[in-house]
Amino acid sequence: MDLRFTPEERAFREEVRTFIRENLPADTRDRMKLGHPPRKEDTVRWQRILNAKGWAAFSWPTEWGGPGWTAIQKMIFLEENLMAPAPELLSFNITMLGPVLIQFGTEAQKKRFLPRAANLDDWWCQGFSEPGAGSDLASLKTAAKLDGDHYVVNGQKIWTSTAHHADWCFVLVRTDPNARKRQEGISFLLVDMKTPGVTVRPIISIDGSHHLNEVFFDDVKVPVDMRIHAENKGWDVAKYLLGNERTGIARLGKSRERVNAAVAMARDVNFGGQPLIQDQTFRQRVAQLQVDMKALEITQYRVVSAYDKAKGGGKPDPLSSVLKVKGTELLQATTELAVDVAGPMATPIWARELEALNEPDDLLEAASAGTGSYLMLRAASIYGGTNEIQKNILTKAVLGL
Amino acid sequence: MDLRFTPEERAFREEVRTFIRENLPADTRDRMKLGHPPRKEDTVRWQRILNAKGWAAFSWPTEWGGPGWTAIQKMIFLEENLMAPAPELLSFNITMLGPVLIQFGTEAQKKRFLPRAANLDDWWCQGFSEPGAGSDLASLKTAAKLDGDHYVVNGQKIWTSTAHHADWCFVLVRTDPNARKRQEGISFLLVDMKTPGVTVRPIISIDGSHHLNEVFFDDVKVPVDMRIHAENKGWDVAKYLLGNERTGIARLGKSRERVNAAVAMARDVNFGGQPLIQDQTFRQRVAQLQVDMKALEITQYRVVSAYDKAKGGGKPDPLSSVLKVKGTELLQATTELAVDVAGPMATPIWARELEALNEPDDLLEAASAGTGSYLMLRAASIYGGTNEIQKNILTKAVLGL
Amino acid sequence: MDFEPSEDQRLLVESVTRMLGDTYGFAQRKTYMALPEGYSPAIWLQFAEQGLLGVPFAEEYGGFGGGAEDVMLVMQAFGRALVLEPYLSTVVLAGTALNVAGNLDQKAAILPAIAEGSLKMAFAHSERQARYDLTDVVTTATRNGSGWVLDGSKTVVSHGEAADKIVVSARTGGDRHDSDGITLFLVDASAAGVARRGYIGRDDTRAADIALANVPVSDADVLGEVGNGLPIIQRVVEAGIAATAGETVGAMEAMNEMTLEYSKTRVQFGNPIGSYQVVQHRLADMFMAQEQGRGMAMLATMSIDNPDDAARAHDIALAKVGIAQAGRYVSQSAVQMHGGIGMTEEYAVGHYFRRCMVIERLFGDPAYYLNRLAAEVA
Amino acid sequence: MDFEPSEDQRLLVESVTRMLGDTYGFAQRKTYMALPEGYSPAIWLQFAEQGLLGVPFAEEYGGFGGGAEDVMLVMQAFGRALVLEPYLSTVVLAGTALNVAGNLDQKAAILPAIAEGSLKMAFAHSERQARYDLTDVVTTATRNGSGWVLDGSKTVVSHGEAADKIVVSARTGGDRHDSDGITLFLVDASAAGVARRGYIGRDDTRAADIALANVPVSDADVLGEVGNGLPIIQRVVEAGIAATAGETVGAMEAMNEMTLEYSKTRVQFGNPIGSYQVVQHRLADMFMAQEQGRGMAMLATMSIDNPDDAARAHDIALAKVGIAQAGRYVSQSAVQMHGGIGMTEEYAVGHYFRRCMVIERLFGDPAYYLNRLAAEVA
Repeated sequence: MDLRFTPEERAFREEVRTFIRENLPADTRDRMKLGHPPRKEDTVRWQRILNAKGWAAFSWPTEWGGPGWTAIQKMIFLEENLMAPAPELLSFNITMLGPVLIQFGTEAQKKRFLPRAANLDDWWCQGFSEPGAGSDLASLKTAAKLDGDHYVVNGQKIWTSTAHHADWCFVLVRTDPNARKRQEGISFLLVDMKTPGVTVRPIISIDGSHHLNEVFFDDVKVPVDMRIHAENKGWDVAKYLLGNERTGIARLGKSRERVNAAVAMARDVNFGGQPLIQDQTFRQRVAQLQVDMKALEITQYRVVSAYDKAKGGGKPDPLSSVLKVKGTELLQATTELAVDVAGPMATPIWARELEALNEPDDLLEAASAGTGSYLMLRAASIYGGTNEIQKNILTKAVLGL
Repeated sequence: MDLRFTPEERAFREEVRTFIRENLPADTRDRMKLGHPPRKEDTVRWQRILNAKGWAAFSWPTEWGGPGWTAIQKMIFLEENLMAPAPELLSFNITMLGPVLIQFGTEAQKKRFLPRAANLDDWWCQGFSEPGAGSDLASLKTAAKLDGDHYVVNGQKIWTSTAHHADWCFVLVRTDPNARKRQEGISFLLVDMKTPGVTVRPIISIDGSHHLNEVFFDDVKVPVDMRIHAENKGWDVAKYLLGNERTGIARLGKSRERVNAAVAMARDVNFGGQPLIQDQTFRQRVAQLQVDMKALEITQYRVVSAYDKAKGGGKPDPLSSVLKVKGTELLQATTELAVDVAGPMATPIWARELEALNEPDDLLEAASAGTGSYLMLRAASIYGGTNEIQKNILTKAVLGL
Repeated sequence: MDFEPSEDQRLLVESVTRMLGDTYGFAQRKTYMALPEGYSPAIWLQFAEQGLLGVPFAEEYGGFGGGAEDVMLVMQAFGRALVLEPYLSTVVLAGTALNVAGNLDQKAAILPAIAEGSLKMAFAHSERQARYDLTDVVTTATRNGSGWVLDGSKTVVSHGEAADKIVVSARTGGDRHDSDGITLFLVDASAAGVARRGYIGRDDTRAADIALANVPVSDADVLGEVGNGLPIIQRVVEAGIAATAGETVGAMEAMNEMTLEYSKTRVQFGNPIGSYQVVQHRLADMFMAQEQGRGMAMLATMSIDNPDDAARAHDIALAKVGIAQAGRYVSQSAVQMHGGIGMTEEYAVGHYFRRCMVIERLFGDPAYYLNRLAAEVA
Repeated sequence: MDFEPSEDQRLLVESVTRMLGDTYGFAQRKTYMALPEGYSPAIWLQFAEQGLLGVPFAEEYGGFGGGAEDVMLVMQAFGRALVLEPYLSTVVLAGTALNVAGNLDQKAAILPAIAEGSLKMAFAHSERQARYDLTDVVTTATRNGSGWVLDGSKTVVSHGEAADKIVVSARTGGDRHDSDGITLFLVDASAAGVARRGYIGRDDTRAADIALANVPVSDADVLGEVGNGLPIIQRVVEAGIAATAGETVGAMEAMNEMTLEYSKTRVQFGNPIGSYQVVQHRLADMFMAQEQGRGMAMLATMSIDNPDDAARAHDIALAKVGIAQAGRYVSQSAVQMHGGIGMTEEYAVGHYFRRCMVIERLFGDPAYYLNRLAAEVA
């Protein structure tokens, strides 16, 4: 037992930090420092830079282009990337589809999709949730009928983030409506978004952004060889995907970046005649967040390194529910800090105005974008299994109740 | 709608405050200011002083010696009494047994017990909870068999506070083990604690105090005329008792008194070279408690005056669950404030030492007694229906779920 | 104390509620948002016909002669419907300024016009550098012959675009943070040198930045005493806090009703989510927050006419903190209990969430008022 | 980073756990409390036989040559059993003072005696007026020929009565709040002028107030440099924080196991309370607090040997706040989930509750360290 970072780990962090500093495009960094989400082109450009360096497929085995990092190294890499702040790797490609293909895909499927996923030549999205199937995923209804060498898919998905950017979508469909258990009639298909019958309708979120979509499938033909794993075994694939090592699920680096942004803003706003950063109460609130972020950081290293040791590929690690709950609580607490610092400047949707008037004002833009991320991250405790569901998981898996 | 106190109400508060200031025995007040619970003799002496004034039976109809106050007046009286701080009226006598006798008692029972209860000539205790019947009261097992003109009672009660002081106990017993519904086989008896077969065993609480007891009934003979209401109708009596106007259930005055005590102590303890009371974080914590106490105060006035208007005698007011939950949260938050102010002085059980050494030291004694009340009030969210149960009640009664 | 609404108040609430029921469904509201004004001038006239625009004004000025309680009840109904119209800025803020400090001519000229719906107003006090400090004013008013000239800029002025007349604060003396030397002026929105840049707020309502360059104002348009505007501003802010507290109560009621209804209909794992105890207790907590918050709105309401300045400021601070915290808790919980649908623009709950977020920082936020309360601890 | 205990550490934990399993049941513990010492001298000797009293000492002094991680693991086991013996005061506090500042003679004379169980010690630094300020020392040491004379009083000295030797801090220079001028002395408990008033603490362990009147101390018993005691005191306090953090983790584990077990057996309304979702989620929250707290104990442990003073102080402060908050949450929840039985002296959970309450305020409480962290925000 040695609870300190090894010299190698410290050196690795330095290497990552330096590479990001030297290679992250300035316009991307500047927009994100103000609290804006990355644009599609920011994400594509940065993932390709990382891929050229051999880091994009950070969690994949070396044979498929992974860097062969330890769990601690992966963690360090993700944290530094978020703190930069730099665009996150497209998780649909890297942490979802990639491992699934590697585990269940045919050679042809791997050869065709993995390299393009790593380089973001294909933008993938996830077709799981349905209007009636949120936390209760297994109740999904989208149907796929086998017809010769292809499936015919009909149904609707919802909350499909970035579907409007996506080239491909991995979709859970019901191939056996009569299966004994709901989980047993489900298959996992890869759908080209350009296929006739696929319609994407935007969902505008409460921050005014277009991130989510509804996706409709109307007699969409999907070749049989676009099915992953056996027919009616899609639930195993989904469980593997959802349970797979959830490194970075806490997105702690994002919370740290938000606190840094709030502290920076607090230097420039007034509180009773002095800069807000001088206010003892504000400082204590930041201190409490530092405590909570540090606690989560250590838990995170413990979880991923234990996971690594256990070689628990695919088996859901119940402790990752702790990371999800505490991580999202922090994402919400830290963006709430930023919006409280913004004060009255959080009220107008400045960014829109400023773009319109093309009058750059970093403080107002940071206030407005920071408010947007506060609003958007109210969803953090909802997506990927609500925090209520996460506690149910802990209750059963850890406490055995 | 007029949300201000009337001149009459303000005058009444002044009258109560003055009477308490002029008549509360100094030794009682001084001990309680340090955070000690009142001794038996403190409670008896003070209730008799109030009874002589005509205020002890504050919630009873005038025909039975009540002062005929409005709900707001009752509230003001209880708050001022707690803030003094003065011993609370013995609730078993005044808010539990009294209303029950008045509603269900025979003339003989009323004449015999009400005046003595008001004057605390009889100290009553409550025999409801049993080892297997806590929040789930209706599962009680203590049995009473009718044998001629008396019942023979066998069984055990627990958490019986002040049973070791008590002359009498009102007890729920099972008179029909074969009743269709558990609630239908229960009767309500008055038991003289001097009856042969009654044994009281102390339970020491985590603050080291002897407040609770186990009470064992071993072939205890109880005359039939000591039964309240009809046989097997005891559950109606219990429901009435528990649901009856729960004025003062929040014990807000106690919370206010604890904050005042903590603030006073904070003047005399050091925090980074200045008195703790100068610390901004401490002051903000007090301010937040003032906000929460004020919110509860108003809710309390709304609940009791609505109750008064509705003349809802006996029907449980679901909103009283809000008073219980928020009131106990505040009792715990305010005693926690006091124990945090005490700092290291909260560690030793000083009071005991100081008594032994007879070296009076108000600061240490306040720290020690304040710690005792912090520990004791961990029970506030447990007794009288845990806060979890209170929320269940709200869920059903208010939300209709 | 008497918490029961009077007969008149019951009728007032009934009529407002009926009108909003007919005219202000969530879908109808969307169409008002889409209008160039960002609200419905037609609805504004209906408010006038119903007498709502004169609630706090004396009958001699065409008002309803109502008290703070009446305003609270109206704002509560508006909070439930997420009303977009400039009621707060016109009737509550500017109205209070005139009630408190207006001379007979000013009242006679303005209050009846407000009450009949022909005059909309805004209250332009906040400046960017001030954040929440009421004394932090750098806009200047300099003597010019028999009148004044205003220079400076005001920010996030609620309905600044819609206003025909604007109450503007400016320094006639003293330095940036001084309590003395602030004066209020009645400025025509159309006056030379007034430039307004409007924008939409997170709460769907319009606000504006207002630039004042050499704006001429006559002596007759000085509101209250020269150099002694701060006490008026405080009364206006307190009235605004009480009114928005009532509005928050209405918003909480609406969110809690929506969430309760959703919990009965949304099925997951074979049961309505309202059958799960954790959801039930969350709803119970939301209900408790609503009721505690309602008490705080009552506290603000019963305080604003308290002649004791210190006691009034103390109670208003308590109320502002309590209602803001209640609103934040209820709106965050309402979104969480709704799940994904609560995060969407098409669904109402997110709009209530954002309105509460905006109200929380109108006239100062909880940290600001807790700080003020902490200073009094002794 | 490697979170896996080594083979040696696994064996250490196993043996401690086995011994405590045999000797330290809750009922057995009561009998130790009842002894005149307030703990069991026999158990103390078993600790010695097992080598526990020498864990952090070099082998040349009869020690185990262990590191901070080993102490953490032992304290965790002690926390589970609510060990009453003067381990913290002797091995961790006094032991660290000697490890950090003792000269060869002092180490040779004292450490082996501690390790073999023949010498118990206490660390007497805190004075009543200081509350949590380490520099607030008014006890004086005045030069007297070749030695020193101590005057003053120390408060709440853990196991002050049991100690054979006491590490005492006193001013050889400077004023009340000065960092410089504090010196540590090794004082025989039997020395003339040492008066101890012992008492029981809320956590069932003994502590004492110690009065020093004209206590003579020789130069040979000066621990570390004259006037430069504060850095030593800080190291001692940091070691104490790390050790009690480990102890808190053990206490949380025990409380969570008890509560989980109770939730499976306690039946209300026909079902075990553990079948109710609200109880389940509370247990999940308690588990999360325990794991987050464990991380904080690890942070303190990995920090105490960090040569970077500022970084070490920062991490220790983070850890102290985090572990204290976790311990408070878990112990308050454990009592709540147990209901009435949890409030009684006969049941173990209340004793864990009180031990956590006491640990929380040893070496400074969360408010104290949050204040320190807040000062660094920039």
